[in-house]
Amino acid sequence: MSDRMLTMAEAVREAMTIAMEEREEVFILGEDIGIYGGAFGVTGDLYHRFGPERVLDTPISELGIVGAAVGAALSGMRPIVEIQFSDFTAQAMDQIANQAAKIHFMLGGALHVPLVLRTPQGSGTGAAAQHSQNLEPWFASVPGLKVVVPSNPADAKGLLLAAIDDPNPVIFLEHKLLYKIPGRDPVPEGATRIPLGVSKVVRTGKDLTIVATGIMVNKSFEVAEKLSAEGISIELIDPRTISPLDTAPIFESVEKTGRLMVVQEGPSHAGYINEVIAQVSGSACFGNLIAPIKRLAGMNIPIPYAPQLEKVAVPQIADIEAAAREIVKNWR
Amino acid sequence: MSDRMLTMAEAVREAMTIAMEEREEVFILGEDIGIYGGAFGVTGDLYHRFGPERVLDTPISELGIVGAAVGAALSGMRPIVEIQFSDFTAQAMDQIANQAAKIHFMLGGALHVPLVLRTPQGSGTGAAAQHSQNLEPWFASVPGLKVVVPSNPADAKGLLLAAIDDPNPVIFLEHKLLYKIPGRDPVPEGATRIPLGVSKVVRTGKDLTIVATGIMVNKSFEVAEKLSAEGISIELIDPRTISPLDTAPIFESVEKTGRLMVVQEGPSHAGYINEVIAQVSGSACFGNLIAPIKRLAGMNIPIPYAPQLEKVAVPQIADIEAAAREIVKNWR
Amino acid sequence: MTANPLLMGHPLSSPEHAKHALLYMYRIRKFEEAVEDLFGRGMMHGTMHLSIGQEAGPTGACLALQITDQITSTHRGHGHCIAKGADLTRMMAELLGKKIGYCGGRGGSMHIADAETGNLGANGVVGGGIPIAAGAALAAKMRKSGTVAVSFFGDGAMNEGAFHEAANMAAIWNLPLILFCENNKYGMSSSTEKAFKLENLADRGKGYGIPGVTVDGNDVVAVYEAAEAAVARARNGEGPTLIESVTYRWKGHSRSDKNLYRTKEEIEEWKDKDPIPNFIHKVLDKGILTQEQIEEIQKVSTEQIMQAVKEAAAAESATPDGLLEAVFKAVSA
Amino acid sequence: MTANPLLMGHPLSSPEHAKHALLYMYRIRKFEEAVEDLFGRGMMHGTMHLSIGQEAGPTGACLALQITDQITSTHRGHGHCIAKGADLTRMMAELLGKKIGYCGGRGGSMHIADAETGNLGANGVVGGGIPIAAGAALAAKMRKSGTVAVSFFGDGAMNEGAFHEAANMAAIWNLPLILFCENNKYGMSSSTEKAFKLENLADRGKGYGIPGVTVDGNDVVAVYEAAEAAVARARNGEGPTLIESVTYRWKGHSRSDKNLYRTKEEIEEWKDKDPIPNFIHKVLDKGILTQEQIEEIQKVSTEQIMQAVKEAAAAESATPDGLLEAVFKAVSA
Ligand SMILES: Cc1ncc(C[n+]2csc(CCOP(=O)(O)OP(=O)(O)O)c2C)c(N)n1
Ligand SMILES: Cc1ncc(C[n+]2csc(CCOP(=O)(O)OP(=O)(O)O)c2C)c(N)n1
Ligand SMILES: [Mg+2]
Ligand SMILES: [Mg+2]
Repeated sequence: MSDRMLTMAEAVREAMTIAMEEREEVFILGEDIGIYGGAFGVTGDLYHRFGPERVLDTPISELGIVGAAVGAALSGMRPIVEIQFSDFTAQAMDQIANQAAKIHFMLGGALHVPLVLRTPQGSGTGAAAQHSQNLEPWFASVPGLKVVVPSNPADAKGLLLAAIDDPNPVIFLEHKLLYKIPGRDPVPEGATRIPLGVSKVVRTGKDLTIVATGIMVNKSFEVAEKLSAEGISIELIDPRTISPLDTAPIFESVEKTGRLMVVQEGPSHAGYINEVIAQVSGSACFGNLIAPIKRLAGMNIPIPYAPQLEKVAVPQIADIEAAAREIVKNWR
Repeated sequence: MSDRMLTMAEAVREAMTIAMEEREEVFILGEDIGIYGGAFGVTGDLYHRFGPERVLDTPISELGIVGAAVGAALSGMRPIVEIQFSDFTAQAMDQIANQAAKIHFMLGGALHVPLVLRTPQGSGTGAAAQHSQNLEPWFASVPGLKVVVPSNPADAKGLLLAAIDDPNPVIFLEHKLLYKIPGRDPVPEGATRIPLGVSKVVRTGKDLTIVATGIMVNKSFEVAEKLSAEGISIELIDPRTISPLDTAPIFESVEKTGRLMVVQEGPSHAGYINEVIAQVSGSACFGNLIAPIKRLAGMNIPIPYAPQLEKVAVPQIADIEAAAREIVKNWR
Repeated sequence: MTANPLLMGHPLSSPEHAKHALLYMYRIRKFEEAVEDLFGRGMMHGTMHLSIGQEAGPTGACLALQITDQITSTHRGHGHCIAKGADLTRMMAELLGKKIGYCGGRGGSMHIADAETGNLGANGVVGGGIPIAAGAALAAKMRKSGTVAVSFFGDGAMNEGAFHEAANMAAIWNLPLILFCENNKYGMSSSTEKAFKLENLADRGKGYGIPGVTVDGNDVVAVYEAAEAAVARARNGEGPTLIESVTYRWKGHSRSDKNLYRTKEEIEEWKDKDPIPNFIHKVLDKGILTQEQIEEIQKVSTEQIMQAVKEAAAAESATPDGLLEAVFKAVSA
Repeated sequence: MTANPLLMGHPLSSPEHAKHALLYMYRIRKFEEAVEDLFGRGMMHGTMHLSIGQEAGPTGACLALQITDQITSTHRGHGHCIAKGADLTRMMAELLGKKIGYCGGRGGSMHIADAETGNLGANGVVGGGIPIAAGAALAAKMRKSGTVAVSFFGDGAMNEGAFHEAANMAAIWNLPLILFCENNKYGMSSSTEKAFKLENLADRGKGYGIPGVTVDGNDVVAVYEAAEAAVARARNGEGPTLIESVTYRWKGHSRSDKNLYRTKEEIEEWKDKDPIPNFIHKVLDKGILTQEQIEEIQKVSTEQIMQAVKEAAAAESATPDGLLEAVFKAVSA
């Protein structure tokens, strides 16, 4: 295994490169993904490597782009759509939720839609309310979509390769703040897939289970490391795919720790982490809980602009730390 | 108090009539709401009563219509938009979630958007996957929207009047199957408002708390009546507004009964009822639970067409009954 | 007996072609009549959008298409489906919620697709199929398959953003796409006079640099000729064409329609422009078919529909088994 | 000292008008330069979309508007905001995340609105403001207020469904709306040559029955004249006009732009068409203003911006108190 440390942007680009080299049906379309290299630089030099047909710059037409990708997918291609900010999936929700997600089922299996929709999400860049959302509940609530939220470059690469292989539509949500930072683990060379729908136990522990995705995995990991010095042992689980959700490792962990905290950046109202809570609350491991389930989520507000406001709107490391300490100390 | 029994369609129409008589800023816009009277007959004769300007037939342009309503609302009007099927809010999600919901906050309070978006949702009419969804999680997960799900004509009237008064955008989700049936309670004459954000205890009981909205309230009520004969006493709570969610009566009830079942028609994945579960699981009443929380929701599939398939896709009275009986019997 | 769905060419170019055109128009007409009847007798579920009166559009357009060419269709999609060559029994079975139905009973009228005849599906969403067709055309261009895509949609659909975004992409990328607007004068209750400020909806093409043409959508010959020209352009890499095919829907929009937005006279006027006798006169005039041959075709079409209804009614009902697994296509290992 | 935001009329019609036009163009230019400088020094957060080079468009258009007329703006919205008469200090304070900022620090550059000057807001969503402006125009029509609405948007925005749906509604309802397209040749990296198959984007109006006009967007006089005619039409109940104002953005799209999609030569060419000297030559030629007066205006504008920066920088930072309550406007009892 190599010890290459890549950023998430590099890892995602590598996965797309491999997929495009493997199969000529794979192509990318989106706004400014060509010469510009993508608003977040993710497609980078792919335009120069694969040419303007396979790295297809589109007009500013999110609904049209996703629809075109659906049509191309129905015709044997494997499109990867980049939506410049996840906020603008709003424009394309019909094609995402009413077309792509339903076609296979609704048409009785006659056709399927091997489509990947990649899009950056999340706050932290001072781009305010229309450029900073975490919209997982929109996608996770629609049967027929697979929803992936990678938390690190190595996972991003393997999961994206699996997503491109998948015969179903996959929404791939990349946190902007992760693009430029290397992960903790090296990114293997080659075309290693990580199957969708398998949760990862990032760190084992016995006092508290934390379930987190995306950027909250990093933050929770830091907290876990820090608190282990205080004798608090945290088990950290990253579902990676939030739909379908692999609950078995979560249930197992809760059985062991008896305490559960779920963390997400997006606002709590109807947040996808509530699915984790609901599953646990309805399962047998519920009986093992010795503490109420702690939910740590963004404030129920649009993301504000000013840095001092933006910061309070989403869970920070200090918040996770305080919450973790409190659960473990208060519930014995 | 009168003892008029109206259908939901009549009650909604009455609320709109009163509001339009009260204030000239109120107007309705939507597809086929004029001479046609609305796809589900809700606007009925309002076109003839108020004229084509105030009951404004639009082209088939959901995004444009909602956007126009936002603009009109910003300019001092109080538009009521009808979207013909809630499924087609997908087309308008940018204006709903990125504009209407955020404007007041994002603009620092300078402007506000007194807009009501009414739309029929739900399955049961054989209209299949693109005409039968329950999309509450899309709206309930967006800070800045109020989301109302009336379960009966009397509530629908009072809540809609309050929604039209509200200075904020309100999504008003009407179940199609409720349109033509009268409620259990008479609908009061006149302009009586029911405040948004107040849960209603539909029926008191001591063995099991059921939280349900929309059409599931009726179904759960029937079950409660039936099981009371077997000595099972069910408390039924209808939040009516799912965002903001009034949890106090739910917590209180759970403290008393120790058992909770939440029921919704939509698929469970990331469903809005998970919010109820998450709130209870994180609250003090959690300690009073003697049974795992039972979640009864639609299957995680698109709504199928054939009646024999459509029926199994969403909870039926028998399912609620069986689940209720099981919880109470198994957990003592 | 089934007609050859692969037949291409001018409806007046041979007796075979004339027979095909007539047979398909009859099939559509009689299929819709059977559906109306089954609904009326409470044997069908859901809603229905009938295309009686509009048969010339899909029939003429599909005569210009190869079986490998792709189409996207609408809520009012039976005609497109039949004209592209779908199996009548499987269509009817779908409407009756049967296992052998095109969607196994999961989709119903608004979601019938047929991969074998290049039909990417009806669509319950107005305008929903248009960007999908653009994507099919994009794939055709990328793969140099030489196929074209035709998106059928109504006048009402032209006011959806989906139309706009797809039309522009097709224009700038010169996609092999035919934007086939069935202008039947109404989007539900909305007349084109109210919903557009255009004389001809084909003029909307001007906003994208797409040539537009308006044809008599009740004349299968005129429709064919326009479609053929557009297909030739598309196959030649010259890009999309917008065809406005002017027609009329005789029946209400769907079950719930009380026809309050139009007059009886208007409906009667259009019934006089029935595309079927319209075409029959032409072929008789030109001596391409005899009265007898025509009657035979009508008879055959009736039998075909009756047969389809019979087979469909007798088929096994769809069952709920496997619904959950049907959401995703299985990932092959 | 602030100029009168209510001034309306032809920029060459009087020294007052000429001064106003020049002052506002300078204000925009210098505001943007100050923003760029503050970003460069790490004192500003987020991103920035500068309208340097495009000053004539908003300035000319707003000279045709009353304060009660409404506008919707874009991500590149400082110019519209200033031209409509917003307070420079509150604008700058918003960008610096201050309490006195237009949004109290909650919105930033992309969300500044100003109810007092009829500015319904910048918008982070490309095309997002267009249907909103149509709604404002609809309200104006319903209330017979006599006001018009102007939607500013870029060339790129014209390919969004939002443009399409709004344009059609405005057309069929004869709304008092001006669709003001600032065609600066690029939507981020996408040139209009690639994103459109049209010579003039104004031709897109033809698809809706909306008159379209293309003007030199670097000539404040030409812009004013086109806007004035469109406003007159709109106030007269004759419906919307599409104005294509051809201009150029000197700076990158936003902070992250490396300008790979265009040449240095092209940028230089357009710098030669700078709208400010362009106008100065006109007013000098015609003897409307003297060189001294012009220098004075430039000086004043610089002082105004410096003053705004100073006041904004000194103002109290926004604090997180009350964020949760700020989501909804309180329901009055
Ligand atoms: C996005 C969307 N909006 C609204 C509807 C409801 N609806 C179904 S068909 C229809 C009218 C469509 O008119 P047109 O496109 O002219 O087709 P026609 O019915 O005349 O064949 C409407 C409004 C829908 N299905 N999808
Ligand atoms: C719906 C949407 N899609 C994409 C973006 C990202 N984006 C912001 S500005 C921009 C380019 C807009 O071009 P144009 O409308 O010509 O305005 P300009 O930037 O040239 O002023 C893009 C793609 C966005 N903000 N909103
Ligand atoms: Mg029509
Ligand atoms: Mg531009």
